[in-house]
Amino acid sequence: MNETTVWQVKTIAQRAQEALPDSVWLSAGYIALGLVGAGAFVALLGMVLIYAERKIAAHFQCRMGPMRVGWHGILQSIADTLKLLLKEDIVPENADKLLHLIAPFLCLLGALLTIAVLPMSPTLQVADVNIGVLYISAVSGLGVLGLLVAGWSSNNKWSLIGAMRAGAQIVSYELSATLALLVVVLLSGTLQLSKIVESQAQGWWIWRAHGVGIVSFIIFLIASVAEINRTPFDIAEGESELTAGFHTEYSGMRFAFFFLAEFINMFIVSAVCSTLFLGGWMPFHIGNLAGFNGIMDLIPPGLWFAGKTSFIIFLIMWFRWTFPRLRVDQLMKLEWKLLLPIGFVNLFAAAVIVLYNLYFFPK
Amino acid sequence: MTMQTPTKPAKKPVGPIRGFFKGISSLLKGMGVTFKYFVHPSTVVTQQYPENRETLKMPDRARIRLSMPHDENGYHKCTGCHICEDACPNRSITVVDRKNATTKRQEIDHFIWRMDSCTFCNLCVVVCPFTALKMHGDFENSVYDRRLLIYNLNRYAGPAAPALAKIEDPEERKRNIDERGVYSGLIPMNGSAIAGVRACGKPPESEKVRVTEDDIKGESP
Amino acid sequence: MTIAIRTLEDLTRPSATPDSPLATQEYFVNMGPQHPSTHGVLKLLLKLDGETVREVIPVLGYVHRGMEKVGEHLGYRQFVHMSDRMDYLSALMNNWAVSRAVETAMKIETNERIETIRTIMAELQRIQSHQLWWGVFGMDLGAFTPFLYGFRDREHVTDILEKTTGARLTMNYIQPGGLMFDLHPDFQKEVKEFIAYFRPKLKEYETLFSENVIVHKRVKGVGVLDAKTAISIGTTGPVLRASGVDYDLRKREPYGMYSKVKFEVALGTTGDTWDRYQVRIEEMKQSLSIIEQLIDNIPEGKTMLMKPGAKIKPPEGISYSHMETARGVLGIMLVSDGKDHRPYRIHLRTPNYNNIWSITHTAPGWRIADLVAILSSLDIVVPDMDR
Amino acid sequence: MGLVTEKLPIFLEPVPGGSVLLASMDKLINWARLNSLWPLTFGTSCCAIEVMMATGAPKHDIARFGAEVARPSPRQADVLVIAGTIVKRMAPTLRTLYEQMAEPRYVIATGSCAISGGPFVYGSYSTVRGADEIIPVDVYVPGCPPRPEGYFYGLLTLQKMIREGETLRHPGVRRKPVLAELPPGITMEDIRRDLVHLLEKEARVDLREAENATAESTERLLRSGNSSSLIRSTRD
Amino acid sequence: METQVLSSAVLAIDSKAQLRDKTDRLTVTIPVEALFTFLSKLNTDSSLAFDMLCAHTAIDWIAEQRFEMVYELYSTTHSHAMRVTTSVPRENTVVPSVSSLWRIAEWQEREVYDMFGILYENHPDLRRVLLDDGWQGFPLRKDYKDDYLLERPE
Repeated sequence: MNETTVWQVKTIAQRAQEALPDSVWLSAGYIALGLVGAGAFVALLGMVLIYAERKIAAHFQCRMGPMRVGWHGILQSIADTLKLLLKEDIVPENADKLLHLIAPFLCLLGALLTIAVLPMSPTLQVADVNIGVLYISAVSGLGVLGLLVAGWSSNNKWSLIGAMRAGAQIVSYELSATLALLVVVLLSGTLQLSKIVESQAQGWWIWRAHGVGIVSFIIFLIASVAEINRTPFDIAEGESELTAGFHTEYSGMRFAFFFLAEFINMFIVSAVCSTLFLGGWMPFHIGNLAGFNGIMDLIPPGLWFAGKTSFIIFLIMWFRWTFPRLRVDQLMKLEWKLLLPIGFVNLFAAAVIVLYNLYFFPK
Repeated sequence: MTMQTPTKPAKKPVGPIRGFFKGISSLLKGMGVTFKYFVHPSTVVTQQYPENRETLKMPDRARIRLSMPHDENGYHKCTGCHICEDACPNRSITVVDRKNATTKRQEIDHFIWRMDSCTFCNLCVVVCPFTALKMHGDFENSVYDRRLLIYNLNRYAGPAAPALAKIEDPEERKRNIDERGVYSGLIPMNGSAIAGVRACGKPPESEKVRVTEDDIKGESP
Repeated sequence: MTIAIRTLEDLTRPSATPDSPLATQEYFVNMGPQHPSTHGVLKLLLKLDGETVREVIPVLGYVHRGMEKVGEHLGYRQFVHMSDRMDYLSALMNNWAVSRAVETAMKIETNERIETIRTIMAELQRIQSHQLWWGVFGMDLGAFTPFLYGFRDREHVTDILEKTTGARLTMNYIQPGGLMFDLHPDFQKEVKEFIAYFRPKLKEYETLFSENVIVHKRVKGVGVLDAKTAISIGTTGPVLRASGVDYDLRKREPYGMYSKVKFEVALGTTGDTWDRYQVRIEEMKQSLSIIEQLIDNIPEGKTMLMKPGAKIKPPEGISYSHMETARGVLGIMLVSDGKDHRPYRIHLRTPNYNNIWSITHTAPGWRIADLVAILSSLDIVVPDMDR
Repeated sequence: MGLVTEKLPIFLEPVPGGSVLLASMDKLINWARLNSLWPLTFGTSCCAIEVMMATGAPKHDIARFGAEVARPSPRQADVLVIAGTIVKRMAPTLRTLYEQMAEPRYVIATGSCAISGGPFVYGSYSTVRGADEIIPVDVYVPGCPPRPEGYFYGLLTLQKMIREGETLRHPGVRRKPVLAELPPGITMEDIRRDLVHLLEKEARVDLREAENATAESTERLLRSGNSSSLIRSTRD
Repeated sequence: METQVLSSAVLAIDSKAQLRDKTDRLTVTIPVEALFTFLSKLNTDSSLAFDMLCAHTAIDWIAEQRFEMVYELYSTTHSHAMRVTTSVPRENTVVPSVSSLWRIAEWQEREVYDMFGILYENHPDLRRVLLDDGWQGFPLRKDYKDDYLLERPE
């Protein structure tokens, strides 16, 4: 039955390593490709996502969205980016200047570092760290530092309230997210992201494992929506309450970085979600149906990854344009009284499943 | 009447488990509503101004701009009686009259309408005994300079249409009429006057900044 | 004896440092005048303890235009258009209130056609106003889509009103002694179409928003205004009715055609934000039914009983008349000295000025997010408050 | 006559990225700016409903212009739409808001109240008669309130101004409000006069023609009894 | 309650109360010294129970050198309304505050102070409400002078 394709995983870091004995320049080229590629990817992705968000929001709301810049407003994000980059950059007089300047970069850095380990397809991955899951949970914490620093340094009460909210919220929800990740780690037995993807060749973790997968998928989705500060959990910048929250005092390019970081984070949590629960670039396989699996394999893995990630991004946007915002204490209640206990029970159940080998499909 | 007890019966409290699932289903239902609109592009109700500029029609009674209709001969009906000026709540209308050289009767010289302070209350149109004024729906009035919002509505200074109709000799008629298009005198502006104002009944194309077809299409770099 | 006049600075002196090292210090935050959820330029001075609101000090007057003084400069007929700019969301009802005040003072009787049209128009405007409120309420709770849906449906009413009155917002349609124009020929047809269109949409509003569990969590039990306090603060309209007080001038002192139509006064029970929400949703339904009863029974008759140029000069004395607008009772006090065609003094008792003060009672103890919800449920219009 | 305003150090200030770059780059930058006019959520009265809210509604949808991203914080906004009456109490706040906005910033005054005081010109003790008494205004959109389409036309007018490289001002140079103390010998009155002069020059109003007409029409206005009030001036 | 019954009940409270004729609703004039006790009776008496203060304002009768204070009262339990007026001289504009009877009076009195400069005794928080704290003069007084204010030309 093991007739499924053997996926050759090769990251850019590996290529660089392989090329090193032959030519230092080729190796350096690979590294440069990785860095520039990641940077360009982030910038482009941000623009695409912002455009998509505006268009999708518009169609949820019976309107058209950007229409007048290029065909159906396709150049809208370019115009926005250009404008924001050239706008005056104001640092308030009483702000903590240094912190005010570095906060947006901290925010973006967290997002950029995570991009590096995401397995987008077997051949498209910058670095395949063997503790990938741990790395992701660690690095995504950098973002909250950016928010806290931004709110603190702005010397604005609204900013401060927003930052404190963001801090409390993200630190809390990180727990649930990590618990949900641990379930997958337990099931697949590895922390390496590419290995986790390969372990789903027989079926995605969301289906397998007697419902444990789907519960942790939902927990992870909720927790990650909260982590990236989007409605219904966007209390950190909640427009109607805190003017603009932690980035009230930011303008121009630095504001654009916050904006970008928000959307990149959305991509990252969607990508992580699809990697861990929906099989990443792994095509949709059903047990022994070799013919069906063969057809599924014809679709390139990169497309599978993009499709799954887009679906979750759409889901997150859908949430945003439907739901009202939760209150800060309700948010905490949801985390500490509901998600965290369920997460623990779920983790326990997953441990039992792994211990007694209770899979739908034999491993 | 006393304070009424509410008519609605109190609903039974829902248990925590049922409440949880009820909450989830309410969320899903809400998402269903938005999704319904997302997948039905026909529900988009947007009218695309300025692309639909040709077909866009304002209602007949739209009160967006005051005008003084001129008939096919180019004559208006205003006699310069100042009734609209009195009716105007904030003096957006200034009627400057003059004495006719031959008949010595009062007639209109300038009908100055200040769009910048007009409230479009329609009182001037209603009170006019000669129906010389009309509101219409030309909504494209933006300008760069506030003083360009001061309009001179009459295109000629002279007797009203009925009085002109009595004059049979066309030459005589012409002698009674002085062309008016641009007003460039003192304009009452918030109590202070600023010279050099070109108000426009029919503005020269160079004066009034019009958005052209090219502007509407927009341009890419 | 001397009476001390206080200033705003007196209120905002920081409190003394607390004795206990664990105690938190309260701090002041300006919410407004430029804040997205104060619906214009209301300023709320908040005394906060962390996230919790300890005290709310509304600071008004950021659009105080001196309307009462302007009224002393204008004729009665000219003042009608000024009332549009007060509570612009119920402009027609304001027009009607001023016109009715003038008509009461002058003892002018209008005919049934005028009154029927006025009633229909007022109810259409009430729906329009509540649609906007629904959208804005959603937006204040963080949901953006209700705002768009509310406005989508509001445009239908706006188009109907514009066709007859000629303006979208500041209509100046109901005049002392009648109406500015007769109805547009399409009016009845379009109103019926609108009712058929809007009934299902109201259901959709409930599915999208009213039944949403997050909304329930956010608004139920929040900002309770009990009946006694509500009356004492002088709140009117949906805010008062949500507290369970059956005070609706359309029922208590029927004017227009309200005595001839059947409708129920929407009442709340506890007076929390949820009740205020429910009352307005219910009022939209009742308004639809009122319009439905009247739209086919518009009698024939003249629509203007006074000469448009005639000067209005009421007899000497005070006359106070009030009317139920979308936000509550709008009272117009006209004082005439009997000599001038302009009022000697005109006092506007606006619903929002009274309603806003209830927030000093309801908001303390709740969080900032709740304050926004409570403020939104009061449905304030700042120019109406400040005049 | 030399402009007094040019002697003020911070009165004229280059727009970032404006005059420095090449012409074709300028075009690109202007294109980006005009297509991404994010408004500040600011509305004081009736115009806010029509101009800030109804334009965002599905029927009119300001998102087509890329201008639906209403920012509640002035730091991130590009265009300040003065929608509604400005009263004396609000005026300092409006000025602060304008000063807090990052360059390039644009101002649209919508409705009679913001343009001239509108219904409250006479008899009101607190209404500011025109927002341009407080901050420089780029585009005036008349109406009471203007229709959403009318506001879109105003937006197009502003876009046109930006596209043409701000020809209505000094190219690449913006008038900024005076924040510092005035140099000795210069009063606010001089600056006001200069602003009027700049406005007249740049709006291409034919002054010579007007001057000839002025003397005559002033006399006429004075003669006609009804207009005697026209020159009742309280401040000038 | 019938207007006749109501007026007799109201007049029975205080002998100084006078009924005004030719008015649109029941109007009682009371000297300013007796105002507070009179209004508190109207508020607390269960058969009258005027629990809502609809409107409170002042009228500047400059020719007679006095301010007329107007209180519009309404009872939500009995659905009846009345108006109480009192006069204060322009040189000594002190009126007792009724904010202990109706909470809204606190803010309506602030507005009247703001516009007319009427001073209220025992008011908990007397300061300007619609205008700035540093505003000179009281704009709704008939003799208010302001350089900025333009009279509408006739």
